[in-house]
This record gives sequence, structure tokens and C-alpha cells, in this order.
Amino acid sequence: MEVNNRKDLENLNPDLFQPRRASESESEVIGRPSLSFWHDAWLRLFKNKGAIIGLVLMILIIIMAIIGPSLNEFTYKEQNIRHAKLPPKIEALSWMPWFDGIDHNGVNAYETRQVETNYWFGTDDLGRDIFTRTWQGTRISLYIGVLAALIDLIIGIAYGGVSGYYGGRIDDFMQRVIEVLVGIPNLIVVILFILVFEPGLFTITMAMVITGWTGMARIVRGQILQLKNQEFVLASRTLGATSNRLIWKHLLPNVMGPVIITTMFTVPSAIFMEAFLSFIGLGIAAPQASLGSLVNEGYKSIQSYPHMMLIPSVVISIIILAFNLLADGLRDALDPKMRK
Amino acid sequence: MSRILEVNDLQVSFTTYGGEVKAVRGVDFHLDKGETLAIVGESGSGKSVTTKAIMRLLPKPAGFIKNGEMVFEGKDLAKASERDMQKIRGKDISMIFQDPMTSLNPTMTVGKQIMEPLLKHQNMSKSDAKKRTIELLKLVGLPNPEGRFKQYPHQFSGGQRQRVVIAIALACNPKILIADEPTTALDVTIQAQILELMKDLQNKIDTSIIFITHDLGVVANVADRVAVMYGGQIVESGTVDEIFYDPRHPYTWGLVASMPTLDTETGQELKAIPGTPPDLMNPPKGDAFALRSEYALKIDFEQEPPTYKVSDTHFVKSWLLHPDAPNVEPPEAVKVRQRKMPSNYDEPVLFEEVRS
Amino acid sequence: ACGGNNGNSANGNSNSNSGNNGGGEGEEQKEERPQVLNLLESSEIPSMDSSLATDQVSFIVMNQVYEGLYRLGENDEAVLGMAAEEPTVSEDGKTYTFKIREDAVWSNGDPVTANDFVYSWKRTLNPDTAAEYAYIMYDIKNAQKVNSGELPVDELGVKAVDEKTFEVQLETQVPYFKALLSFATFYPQNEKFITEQGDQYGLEANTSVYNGPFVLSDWKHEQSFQVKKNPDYWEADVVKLEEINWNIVKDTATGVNLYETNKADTVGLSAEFVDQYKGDENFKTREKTSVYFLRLNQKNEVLKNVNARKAIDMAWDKEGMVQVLLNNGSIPAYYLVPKNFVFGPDGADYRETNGNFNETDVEAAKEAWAKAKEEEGFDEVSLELLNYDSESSKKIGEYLKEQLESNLEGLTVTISQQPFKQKLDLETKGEYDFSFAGWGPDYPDPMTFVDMFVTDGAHNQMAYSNPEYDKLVEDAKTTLLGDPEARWEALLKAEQILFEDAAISPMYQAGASYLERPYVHGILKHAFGADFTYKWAYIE
Amino acid sequence: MAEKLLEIKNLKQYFNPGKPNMVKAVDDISFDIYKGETLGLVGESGCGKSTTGRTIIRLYDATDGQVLFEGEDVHGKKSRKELKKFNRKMQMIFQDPYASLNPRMKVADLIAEGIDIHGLATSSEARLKKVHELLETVGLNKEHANRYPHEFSGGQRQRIGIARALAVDPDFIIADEPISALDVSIQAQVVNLMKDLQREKGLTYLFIAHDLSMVKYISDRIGVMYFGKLVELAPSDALYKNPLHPYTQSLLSAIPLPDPDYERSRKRKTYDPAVHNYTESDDLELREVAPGHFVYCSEKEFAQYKAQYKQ
Amino acid sequence: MIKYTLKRLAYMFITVLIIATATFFLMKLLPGSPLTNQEKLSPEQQQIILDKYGLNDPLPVQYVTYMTNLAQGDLGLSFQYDNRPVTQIIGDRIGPSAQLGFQAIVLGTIIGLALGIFAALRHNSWIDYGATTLAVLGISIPSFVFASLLQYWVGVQLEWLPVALWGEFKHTILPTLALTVGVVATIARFARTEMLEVLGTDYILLAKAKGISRSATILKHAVRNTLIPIVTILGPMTVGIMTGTLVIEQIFAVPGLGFQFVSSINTNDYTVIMGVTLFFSVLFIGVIFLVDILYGIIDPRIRLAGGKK
Ligand SMILES: Nc1ncnc2c1ncn2[C@@H]1O[C@H](COP(=O)(O)OP(=O)(O)OP(=O)(O)O)[C@@H](O)[C@H]1O
Ligand SMILES: Nc1ncnc2c1ncn2[C@@H]1O[C@H](COP(=O)(O)OP(=O)(O)OP(=O)(O)O)[C@@H](O)[C@H]1O
Ligand SMILES: [Mg+2]
Ligand SMILES: [Mg+2]
Repeated sequence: MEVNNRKDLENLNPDLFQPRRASESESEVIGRPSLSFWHDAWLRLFKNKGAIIGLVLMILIIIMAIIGPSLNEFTYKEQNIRHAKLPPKIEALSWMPWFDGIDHNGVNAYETRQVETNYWFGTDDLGRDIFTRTWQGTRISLYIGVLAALIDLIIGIAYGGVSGYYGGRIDDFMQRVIEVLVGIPNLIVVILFILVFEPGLFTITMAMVITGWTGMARIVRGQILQLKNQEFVLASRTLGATSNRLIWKHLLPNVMGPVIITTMFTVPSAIFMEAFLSFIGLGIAAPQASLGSLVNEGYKSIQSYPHMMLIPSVVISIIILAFNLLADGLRDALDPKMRK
Repeated sequence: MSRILEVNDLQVSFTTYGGEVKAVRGVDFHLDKGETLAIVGESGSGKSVTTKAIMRLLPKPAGFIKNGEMVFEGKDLAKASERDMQKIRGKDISMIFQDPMTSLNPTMTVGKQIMEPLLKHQNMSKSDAKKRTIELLKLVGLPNPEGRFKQYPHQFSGGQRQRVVIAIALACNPKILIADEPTTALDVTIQAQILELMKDLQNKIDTSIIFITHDLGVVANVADRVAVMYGGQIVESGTVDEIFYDPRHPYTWGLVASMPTLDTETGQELKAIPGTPPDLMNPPKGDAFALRSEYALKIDFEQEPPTYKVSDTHFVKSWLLHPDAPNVEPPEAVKVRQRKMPSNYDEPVLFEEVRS
Repeated sequence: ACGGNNGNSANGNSNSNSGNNGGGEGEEQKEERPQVLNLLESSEIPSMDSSLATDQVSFIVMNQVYEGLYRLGENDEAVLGMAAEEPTVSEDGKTYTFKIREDAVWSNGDPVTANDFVYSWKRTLNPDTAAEYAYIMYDIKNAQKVNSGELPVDELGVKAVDEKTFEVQLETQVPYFKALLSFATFYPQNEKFITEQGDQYGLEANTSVYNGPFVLSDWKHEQSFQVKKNPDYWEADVVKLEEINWNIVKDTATGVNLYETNKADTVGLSAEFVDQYKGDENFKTREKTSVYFLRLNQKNEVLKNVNARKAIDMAWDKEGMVQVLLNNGSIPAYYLVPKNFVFGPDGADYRETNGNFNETDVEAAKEAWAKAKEEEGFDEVSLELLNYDSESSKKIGEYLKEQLESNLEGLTVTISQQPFKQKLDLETKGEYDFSFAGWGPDYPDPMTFVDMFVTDGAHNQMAYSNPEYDKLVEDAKTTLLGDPEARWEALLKAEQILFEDAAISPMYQAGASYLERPYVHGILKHAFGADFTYKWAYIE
Repeated sequence: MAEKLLEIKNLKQYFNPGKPNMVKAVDDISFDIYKGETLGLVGESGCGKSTTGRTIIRLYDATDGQVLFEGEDVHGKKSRKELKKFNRKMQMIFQDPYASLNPRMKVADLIAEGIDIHGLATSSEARLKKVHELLETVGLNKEHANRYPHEFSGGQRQRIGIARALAVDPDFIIADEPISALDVSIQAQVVNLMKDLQREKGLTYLFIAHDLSMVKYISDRIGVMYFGKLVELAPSDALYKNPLHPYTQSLLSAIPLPDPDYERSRKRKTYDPAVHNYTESDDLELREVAPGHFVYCSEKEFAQYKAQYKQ
Repeated sequence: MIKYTLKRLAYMFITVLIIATATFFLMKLLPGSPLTNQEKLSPEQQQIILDKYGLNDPLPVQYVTYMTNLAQGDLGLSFQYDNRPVTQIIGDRIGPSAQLGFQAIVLGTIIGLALGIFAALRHNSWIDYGATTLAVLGISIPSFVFASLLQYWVGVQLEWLPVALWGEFKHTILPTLALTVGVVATIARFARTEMLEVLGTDYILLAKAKGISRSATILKHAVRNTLIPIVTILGPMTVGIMTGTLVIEQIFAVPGLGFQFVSSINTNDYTVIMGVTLFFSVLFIGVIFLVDILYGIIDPRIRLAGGKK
């Protein structure tokens, strides 16, 4: 039997061996600050580099969409045919090969054509300022994207919510309707819709919504189906909560996560779709511009005046990139699986 | 009885966004051949992490072994290469997980999944492996093993799946079987069957078992020895009788007293442990259990307790065994069970000082 | 033909020629270069049935594989085709008798006979065929009545006197009749073959039969088509090209890239590419005879005012449009009948004689606009420009809108962009304010243009009506036929009246820019009918 | 223990009736619950315990049968107001401490939900005061009111769930496995709390669990369910001393108890429904073998059990 | 399973019916007829043409005729290409679109899977970030932008491959690549997420605990389970690609169906528009159905349970 008591253990102050009970508040205390779900998600989002890049890009783009068109003296539709097809020139960046006002063939068009004004992103073939048009187009594209996403969201939540909440025959029927709708290739529907109705911002948006909402509805329904049998919903029901209260207090707040994520993915796909429509000539009507129509216009000059296409293409890509990064980040931040 | 595994001062941490989670904070235990060691403790106390560390299956790159050695047949598993570990896993040490519903690959036939370790470790031919697999299925008590061989996991009930998982774990007659809450997801009747089955098999192949659970009933049923974990440390360990009939640590008291037995009178209060388990991101100073203990001493809030030996097999990590500590009465529920253990020393002996 | 779509599309028309071996050793073996021409076309051949064809692609291909009594030669001269010799013409100039070549055969070996013409023409005019271009034959006796079903088909003034003698009777004299005969609608058709093929006739390379310098040897729909030299052609010895390949490419950039990689011997250029290739030695431009103009719908309560119309015509910068937007050799038009198209009895260009009308003058335009406002009592007005979906027309529409809106106060222009056919439909129904229209000649006479705007004319479509104008046109078609000078005068006068009324606002006379390899020679380009003839083309 | 609070008569709950996947989750069960008692309900997973509870509280519409609360039928057509009254008198505590609290709501709002629905507080101060009281009742403190559920441990959450149920001052609480998802050391917190509350407020419980020792500890009487049927119902002691139905015996023998000596000597019995040898003509029903001790059996078995009981 | 299949078939049938009806009436809303630009035709002749297309009948009769013909697989005659049946036009064009679509899907799926799985295996390494960035870029850059860059650089500048046109296999390479980018990006994202999920499951842990090597664990256990959910997106994606080819077809002068669709829109060729729409719809529904069946075959849980729930 070894005795290996150590000195220091023997010489402890006997006072230390007085009983001391932790108070109840001490043992039940929660150390960390109170965080709501959203706050928590927000913090998580901020730890995601990609999402932050996306968020910053998106904010920049939105700011530019708001102020960009008024940053210089031109309007998006003002033409000056004598200044057509000028390459980009920014005085401050003139050391950069892209913004020195020298075109594809190495000619300084500003000098040869004696143009005094600097067009930051150059001009198009009607002599309109591409800088102004790009941000104007961004505005329109965002508008279409966000509007389409919002309408999707509203219809999707309403439809999916009703279908999932009431269940049974109603759900059965509503699901059949969706099943049928999903069977229709959406690009085709969009094209037909635009053919039949007067082309314009609203038509384009509606065309995308026509079949677009089914995705949202399915997601919402799935979530609601899951949620409505969750114990917290049952608990509320046993307390005598009305459907109204269940829906607004318990169900909707809890589907918001997936809904937001889906919406974030809808925006870029709507923008993409608009670009696509523009490309086949069914986009927004001139002289209004969307990023898609700008790319489409520029596409024809890709070899001679690459700036006309590249600039809006880059902006589209950035928007889509930003939304995707942010959506990815949100998914990570909001996904309950990632919690705990 | 020979030692098959010895774990010394095992420390495991996870790096997370919030900081380092010190999930296991210096754990020592050993396992003898043919015995069953039960590890109990509440959720989050580090039971699974300890066993995953032994298998070297900590989720990478977040989890890592910070310190300590795990000597298996003279080899320190903490330093073994991944290749060596692959040879040991499934062959010498195998593992059963908690949830029978998710631990089988849904797209592979059950037969194939059982055959895998056989083919890998025993260089069997396919037909031999198949024969052995069918034997195993019979062994774990599945009727119609030939037919079952070709079925997929979803065609099995929960209890049957757990049997399959056990069959996989036993395929190569492992020296150590680690069972991480193998019955928690099952019904009591099925749980009883599975426990019987495991004991049965242990007798047949003389495996050592590490059995994790937080159900004291199960512990009483299967264990030879018990280790009680709290806050990433083993606070008390001993033979099953020592733990149930002569517990010394206030947390063990709490555990034992919080369970009613069939004899507990309805009027009698259960001994609840108040509060919540410690946050392992910032483990409390001193004794992790002090905050929730009604027997806490001032020193508990300042200095980590050393380990005392109550008998050759009974270790307790608590200041209450210090000679200067006041004499405390365990709760009623413990007192009624308490027995005099013949192998106890006269006085607890300091076994080991706190490692810093 | 109705202009509009074709002339404008990016690389719509193309031409010529060959040599896809483009490698280094090609140089010393210049002679070795195969007689193969590689071309691009922007759309599929809609029909190989000469009765039904209406579009330029069909016309171009048919012009190579079919042949009428005449075909267009150099300088749009009508040269003998299936006709063996110049016809005998009756005293009154209304009956023509043609001898068909003895050696003219169909590619299936059948001889080309007088009956082939009789059959073809009757088939075209037979109302059951519903041929769009039937009207071009209305100069033939009873043609209109036959076509509208008033008379049986057999009453048509054509007949096969014998196997190789074909007689045509006309309603009136037609000064440009020979040129007209080169037009696709007047091609012969092999009755036996067509009856055999039934519905399938003209739908595939092997369900058509050919009598031209080439035969259609391969036709992959919406992809490519190919003609090969016709060894049985009566003048096969002058045909040097062995093969012409057309690939269907809609995208100009793709076309240019194909040219760059020697997959095409010539490619049409859109404005953007003109800038890029302007300095290229193979860069060429060509003036065309189609004229584009704004139809001003005189049913509109503002546009019915002549001053309003004048204002619109004069208010915008045509020069800028042509140079920057079109940038393809098009020239601003201040007229209806194009330049270098028809020449009077005195040998002078119609255009030279009549000069320009209503040249751009923003100040004058503003004055006229103010006057119009006063006369019609409006202050602000919104007009809809009916436009169609082609790249350049969209651009022009945008340009016009901006120009007109900034120069004419109180005017708002909205643009209604429609698919081409739909736009035509709306025009026909008169449901528009003003529209972007074009016209290409069907035969070499000012009449093909002037005829359009007579009261209730099929192509008037804008409710323009001036009895004086109508009278001049009517006279030129009837009483003045015997007096070329007077007739010419009448046609000149008619255009003058049209512009006094500012009935339309001309925009530009089309041009085309293209790249063509230097080894391509002898492609004939025509002012009317099919755009190109490859019979005499060769590679060198 | 005389007064019947709740009478369940021939309750049936079938899911997907008429379809091939029909489940007779609760198949014709009858029992009474007396005022102030705790009735335990045990049985293996899927035998219909939760369904029974949920049907009683009207989360499901019963396929057939009656639930009388203080003599009034809870099922059947009721006006909104009457239903609300029941909602106040009958409450439920759920099994999963993670799923039973809406993660997007603050603890205060969760607890106050019943107060809001039934308009039990006249002002927001009163509401808050009530919430604080309830928090204290379940051993939490005021500061917790403004927190979100995910910040709490399982035991704390379960106590919040209890506070929510208590907010409407119910007479009767159905506790559906309120402790089985909790850690051993925490379980006692909840059980003690429930017992204290019962004593203080005179509550009646239907306590659903599959852990027999806990059920025995907390219940006055215990019902054993098997495949949608109530097979045995008896006072807790009687059930343990004299388990009659072979299924009850098997269940009891399967549950490990925290006592190594007992475990070493334990003999497990298996249950095979075939032992009954029921025939078509057997009239199966719950029969009172001894006072208060009911067993689901045939006439023949009844006699047998009676004989058995005597010895 | 049979019942499930029949039920699905019934829904498919209803869907097609609805689409056919909707397209039919939508087209009737549009101005224009085969007569446009034929103002010189006499009314009698116009009647003849209208009769040929059955356009003189009252709308309900037209509808019935259309549906009856449809039932017999007759989609009518093209307005634009005189006398050419729409079915024949579709038949001629489908080949190239199908080939491009197929190649793009196969290639894209293979690359996408490899990329996604690799990224997941090297979670949070630069490979992961690289692959993720690539994937996001892939869906951010419109395919036509990518196509024209490909054409210019690979075709014109490097002269490695034909710039455009159709015929030999080499002609299919650039358009396939242009289409593939989107597929790669989508699949890679899916595969990565899915793989990460699978790697976190208990059965992967169990496989490791069996001592199976990492590569075998991944190949035998992880990949297959990753593939299963990906199969479900293949259906809609295939059709997305097929319709999406229209722009690519235009740029590369490929005589495909998408291209045809756009030309028909530009020429108001309603019968062809209707035909192509219907064709795409049927294709879409069919593919989704096939994928579901395939899904059942791959996933034993569904295969044996009979129909999914
Ligand atoms: N991958 C991980 N990342 C971060 N922390 C982890 C991870 N895995 C486990 N932990 C932490 O380690 C601690 C011990 O976990 P462990 O899984 O060993 O608990 P346990 O005793 O097995 O509990 P249970 O009874 O619930 O299974 C917990 O605090 C847990 O939060
Ligand atoms: N909403 C439902 N639809 C269909 N079947 C259901 C539904 N709810 C429960 N069931 C079925 O009814 C039976 C009884 O379920 P119940 O949840 O009441 O069992 P339980 O005894 O509470 O089990 P556990 O101990 O697992 O909670 C089970 O077979 C279950 O699958
Ligand atoms: Mg664990
Ligand atoms: Mg339950």
C-alpha cells in the first residue's frame, strides 16, 4: 500500500474545507448573452467569408443601382450618335489598358474623334453612356429579380401554406395542380407568355412567376407538413390557439429560413432568365435597358467593341455571384442542422 | 486478468468557431481481458469522445487528441499511423453505435456490410466470408440468415438492425468491443434481448467490452466495472458493486439517488441534481461538479480535486475524501443501499495528484 | 418583293466562293483550287416550289437550279434562258411566241417543253394553289380573273402551240416583260414529276427536279444545302463552279468567325464588324435597290396633316443613322425610287432627274410641326412606331424615337416591336400610327415602287390618296404605254406629288458590306428578283 | 379518490381508415381517471400511448368512443367557447424538450401563450408578473424570461414546457414521456417538480412512459398497453406484485433496474401472444380480477387469473 | 409499384392535355395567321389557305380537330415551310439537340461529380474553395457569353476546333462545352453538399470503424449514397439543357430544336410553336418520370418499398 500523499495537499488551509453551496442562480445561470434565432444566424453569417463577400458585393451593386445612373451628366436614353462606340475612358485610371480610351485596334478614339467628355464605360452604338445604362440596367434587372422572387414568395407561401396546413383532400388536390404545372417546361411557358402578352417589365416578371412559384410552394408545404406535427405546434393547439395564431406565430416564422434561402436563389435565376429572354429578343423594350439586354446588344460587337458586352456581363456575373454566395451562406446560417 | 487497454491522461479537444471545447480533460482507465467496463455520465460528459479517440475516429480536422496515451497491446494508439489503425479497427477493436437506424449503409446489402471487415482483415475468400457472415447472422439470432443476407437495412426492424451492427462488430472476433449506447434507441424488451445477446457473445469469444450508457439499470445489468464521467473527467470508478452499493462521489450519489427503484416509496422525494452540466468551452475552475453539488467545499471552487483510492479497484476524484474534509452524509436513497465493502481500505489513500 | 426583313438582317445574303484548302501550299497551286464556293445563309429554304416561293433565300437557290425563259445577266440584262431565241411579238405587243431550246432538259432526263410553262403558270394562278406571288403574273391575259376564280384556269392566256412553242397573251403591253420572265414565278414546272410527288414536291432535294445550271444535291433542313453543277444543263460548258455549299448561320459573329477560319468564302457584315474590317483588303460594299421608309398612317388624326408628316420627315438625321447605325454602305434616302436602278429614255438615272425631296432640316421641321399643331389643335401627341424584330430595325427605332422626341416638341414616340409577319399583319389592317417599312423592286421599272401608293393599293396600307397621283400611275400603266417619254414623265411626276404630300418619310437605300475572298469572281448581283447568279462565277 | 375526473369509453383512433395502410393505433379502450391521481400508461414503442393522450386532448378527432371530462363529452360537436374551456382544464406536456418549444419565441411569450389565448392577464404587467411567477414555480428565474429556448438545457426546457401548461391553471395534465429524453440526473428535477405541483394544485396526471420504475414511483395506478389495447390496469403496487397479463410480466422482466444484485438474478420472460389461444368466440374485454385490478382477457383466462390472484 | 406507375401516367396524361389546350388557346390569342403578307390573295384564295389549316371552323371545332389529330400524333402543317408536317420538322431537329444535351449532361455530370466529391473530401481546403468558386462562377456567367468566348478563342484564335456548323463529332465539342459549364456547376454544388452530408453519417463512421481504408469507404459507401439524390435533379436539368440549347444552337449554327423554336417564334409559325412546346413538355414529363423510375431502381429503399412516399 503506497502512501503518496503530497505535502501541499496536507497543508491546505482547513478553511477551504468549509461547505459552500453554489446558489441556485449560480447553477442555473446562463453565461452567454441572449441571442434570438435571427441574431444568432446573423452572427454565423458573419463568420462565413463567402457570404460576407456576397453581402458586400450585393450592397455595392444595390448602391450603384440606386445612385449609378445619376453619377454623371448623361441619361440612360440620351443619344449622341457622333459619340457612338467609344471605348471606356476614366481619366484617373488612364494608365490601365482597359480605361485609357484606346480601342481594340489601338486607336485612341477620343483623340481621333475629338471627344472631350470622358465616358467611363464607353458608349454604345447609339452614343449612349454605358455607365449610366449599366446601372440603369442593373436597377431593372434587380427589380425584375426581386419582384419575381417576391411574387413567388407570396404565392408560394400562401399556396404551400394552405396546402400543407389543411392537408387531406385539399392538399391532395393542390399537389396535383402543382404536379401538372411542374410538368410544363418553364422556359417554354415564359416564352409563350411573353409572346402573347405585351412585352414589358411586368409581363416578363409575371412570365417568370407563372411556373416559378411552384418551387416555393413545395418547399413551404414540406416545411409546414413537418412543422405542424411538431410538438410546439401541438402544444399551442392544446392551449386552444386559433389557426390564425398557429400560422402567424408558429408556422410562418419557422418556415422563414428555407423561404429566405429559396428567395435568395430565385433572384439570381430570375435575373438570369431575363438575360436569356433578352438574348432571344424577348426582353425589355428599348430604350429601357436591363443587364440582359445590354449584354445582348453588346454581344454583337464582342469582337470589335468588347467593352459593350463585357461590362454588363461582369455586372450580371457579380450579381448572380453575390446572391449565390449570400444564399449559400444563409443556408449554412439558417439550416437547423448546422445549429447546436 | 491481463490488461488489454490502458488509457492515461487522455485529453481531447475540438476547435470550433467559439473556441476550444475541451471535451475530455485527462481521463485514465484501463480495461482487462474479458471484462465489461461501463462508462456512465450525463450527456456531453465526454463518453463518446473518449471512445472515438480510442478508435481514432474523431471528426477531422476539428477534433484532436491533445495529450495522453492509449496503450493497446503495448502499442500507443494515440501515436499509431492511420494505416496501423485501419488494421486494428474492426479486427482488434470494433465498435457499435447508438443509432441502429442510421449506422448501416442504406444502399448496400446487409450481407456485404458484414462481409467487408472479413474480406479486409481475414483475407477470406468471398465464399468463406459469406459462410461466416451467415454464421454471424445466426449467432446474433436473426432467423433465416440466408435470406436476410441479401436484404437491405430498411427491410430490418430497429432491433434487427442493431443485431446486424453487432454482427459486423463481432465479425473478426475483436479483442475489444466498444458499444456506444447500443440500446438507447431501442424498446425495453428489445434492449433486454440485445443485452443478453452481448453477454452471451462475450462469454463465447471472451471479448472485453466498453459499454457506454446513461441508463444505470443497464449498467447494473452488464458491467463488471463502472467509470462515472462528469465534465470530461472520470470522477469515480470501481466495480459495479462498489459504485452501486458504496458510491463516494457526490455526482455518483446524485445519479444513484435520482433513480427510483421499485422499492422507492411514492412519497419519497427523488434526489435531483440541480442546475445544468458545465460548459466545456470554459470548464469551471476546481471541481466541475461543485456548482451543482450540495456537498461542495470552498476548495472545490478553487482547486481541482485529486484522486483517492478507496479500494484496489475503487477510485474517487473528490475533495470529500481529503482527511480535512468534513464528514458528509450521502442522500437517503444512497444510504439505504449502502453496504460495507470488504475490500475497502481503512482510509482513502491519495492515489495521484492532479496533473496540471 | 416586299422588302424589309431580308435586306437588313445581319449576314442575310451572302455570296460566293470557295477554296477551303486555305493552306500554305495553296499558293503555287492556284489553279488547283477546287471550283467550290462556300456560302452562308441566314435561314432555311422555305420552299423549292416556284409557285409558292416568296422569299429571298428560295429565290437565290431557285435561280441557280431552275431557269425561266430568260435569266438576268450582267447589269440585270435579261438574257436567253430556256428560250432558244428572242420571241416573236405581235403588232400590239400583247402576244409573245417563244421557242424553247431543243437541248433544254430536266435533271431527270425529261425535255423541257412548252407545256411545262403552261402547266406551271396555270398552277400558280390556279386559286387552289394559293400562290402569294400570283399577282406578279396579272399582266397575262385573264390572269387576275383566273386567280380569283372568276374564270376557269383554262381561260388563262397561255398555250403550248407545240412541244417546243409557247405562246403568251398579255392584257396590256409590258415594257419590262422580258426581265419579268426571269422571275421565279415564271419558271417552268415538270407536270409529270409534280403529279408524282404530290404533297412532297419541293420539300426535299430529291423531290424536286431541276433545269438550271446547278442541281440541288443535298438539303439538310435548317442546317445546310448544296448545289452541284448540272451536267445536262444546256450551257453546262460555261458553268465553272462544281459545287456551292450554303450553311445556315444566324449569328453574324459566328459567320465572321467561319470566314476567318476559311469555312466561308464570303460573309455579310453588320455595322459592328464593318468598323473592325473596314481596312481589310477583302472588305466590300454593295449598293442595293431596296428602300426603307416610314409609312405614315393618314388615318391618324395628327398624321393626316401634311405639315405633321413633313415635320416628321425632316426632323431627323438620316446621315447619322446611315453612317453610325447601319454603317454598311447604305445611303440616306430622300426619295422613293432608288438610285442606280432605272434609267429613262434619255439614259438618265430616274434619281438624278427627280433629285431629293424634303431633306433634313430641323428648323423647317419644327416650323412645320408648330403649324400642324395649330391646324390640328393639339399640343402633345403620342405616336406609336410599329417596328419589327430585327437587330438593325430595333436600333433604328430607338434612334428615331430619340431624334423625333428631342426635335419635335410635344411628341412622344412609343415603339411597338412585333415579329416581322405580325407587323405586316398590323400594317395591312392599318392598326398603327407609323411604321418602319421597306420595299425591294420586283421588276426594273419605277412602277414597282410608285404603284404601291395608289388609292386602296394593296401596299398602300396607310390610307394615302391623291387622285392626281392615281391618275398618273393609271396612265403610265395604260394609255402612255406606247409613249415611253410621256410615261417616264408621268412616273417622275408621281414621285414628286408623293413627296409634296410627304406621304412617306424615306429613310435609307440599303447597302451591304461584306467580306469576300479575292479568288472569288463572276458573281452577278441583281437589283431585283433573286439577289445573285452563280452561273458564271468561278474561283481563281 | 372517489370522484371521476375523466371517463374514457370505448375510445378508438384509427389512422388512414379504409386505406391499406390503416393503423389501429388505439383500439377500443376504456378507463377512468380519478381526481388528484396519477395514472401511468406504459407499453412498448408504437403501442398507442401517445395517440391515446393526444386523442383525449383532442389533438386527434377520435374515430369512435367518448371522452367525458367531469361528465361532459369532450369530443363531438362543441362551440368554440366550450372547447376553449376544455383547453384550459386539460393540458399537455410533451416528450421532446427540443421540439416542444417554438425556437423563434422568447420564453416569456412561450409561457404566456395560454394567458394570451384565454385573455387571462388584464395588462402586460400582469402578464409579465404571471410569467415570472410561473418561472419561479418551475425553478427558473426571472432573467430567463427574455431568452430563447435553444439557450436552455433539456431539463430547463422541460420545465418551461410545464410552466406553459400551468399558465392556464389546468386540472388535468397529460404528460407524454416528459422525462425519457432527459439525462438521468435531470429526470428527477422534472419528476419532483411534477409531484410538488400535483400536491400544491391538486392536479391530475396521465403520465405516459415506458420506464416502469419511474412510472411506478410517480403513479397511483398504471395501465399497460399492447398494440392499441389496454391489457392491464391496476394500482401500481398491485401491478408489480401481481402482474397478471403475460405481456405485463414480460415487460416488467425486461426493464433493467439500477441494482446489480437484482440484475444478476433477473430472469426475462418473453411474451408470445399465441399463449392466449383465443378463439373467435372468446369475448375479450377488460375484467376486474381483483378490486381495481383489471386485465384484458377471455372468460376462461379470467377465472384462471382470479385463481392465480388469490394465491 | 404498378399502381404508382399507372397513377403517374394518368397525371402525365392530364398534364399533356392541359398543356396542349393551353398552348392551343394561347396561340389563338396571338394576332396573325398563315395569311399574313398575302394581301394580294383574293378572298377566295385566302379561304382555301385557311381551309387547308382548318382555320375557318369555329374555335371549339378547331380545338376538337387539333386534339383529335394530336391523339393520332399529327401536329399539323407548318405555316412557314409550306406543306411540311410539324412532326417531320421536330423529327429532323431533335437529333442535334439530343446529342448536345446528352453529351453535355454526361460530361457535365462526370466532371461535376468529380469536382463536388473532391471538394467535399478536401472540405475547407483550397481545393474546396477553388471548386466552389468555380461552381458559383459557372452558374454566374451566362452560357451565351461563355459560348462566344469559346468560339472566339478556341475556334478562331487557336483554331483547335471548328468555329461552328454541324456534321462531325468535332463540331459538337464546343457547343457541348458551352452547355456543360452550367451542368458542371450545378452538379458540383449538389454533389459537394450531398457528399458532405453523407460523410457525416453514422454508416460512414461505422465503415471506418470496420477498418475499411479511406478510399474504399468513399468508393463503396459514400459515392453511391451521394449519387442517389443527384439523380433527381438530372431530370429537370436534362430538359433545361435541351431547351437551353436554343441560344447555343444559334451561336454554333446547330440545326436543333431550340433553334427551330426561336425561328418559329420569329416567323409566327404557330403550328410549329405549338408542336415544339408540346414536344418539350412531353419530353420533360417523360424524363422526369424516367428519372423517378430510375431513382427507384438505384435506391433500394424505394425499389423495395414500391413507390415513394
Ligand atoms: N465535433 C464536435 N465539435 C465540437 N464539439 C464536440 C464535437 N463532438 C463532441 N463535442 C463536444 O464534446 C463534448 C463531449 O461529447 P460526447 O459526444 O463525448 O458526449 P457524450 O458523453 O457521449 O454524450 P451523449 O450521452 O449525449 O452521447 C460535448 O460537450 C460536445 O459538445
Ligand atoms: N398521424 C399518424 N398517422 C398514421 N399513423 C400514426 C400517426 N400517429 C401515430 N401513428 C401510428 O400509431 C401507432 C401508435 O403510435 P403512438 O405514437 O401512439 O405510439 P407510442 O406508444 O406513443 O410510441 P412511443 O413510445 O414510440 O412514443 C404507431 O404504429 C404509429 O406508427
Ligand atoms: Mg455519446
Ligand atoms: Mg409516444
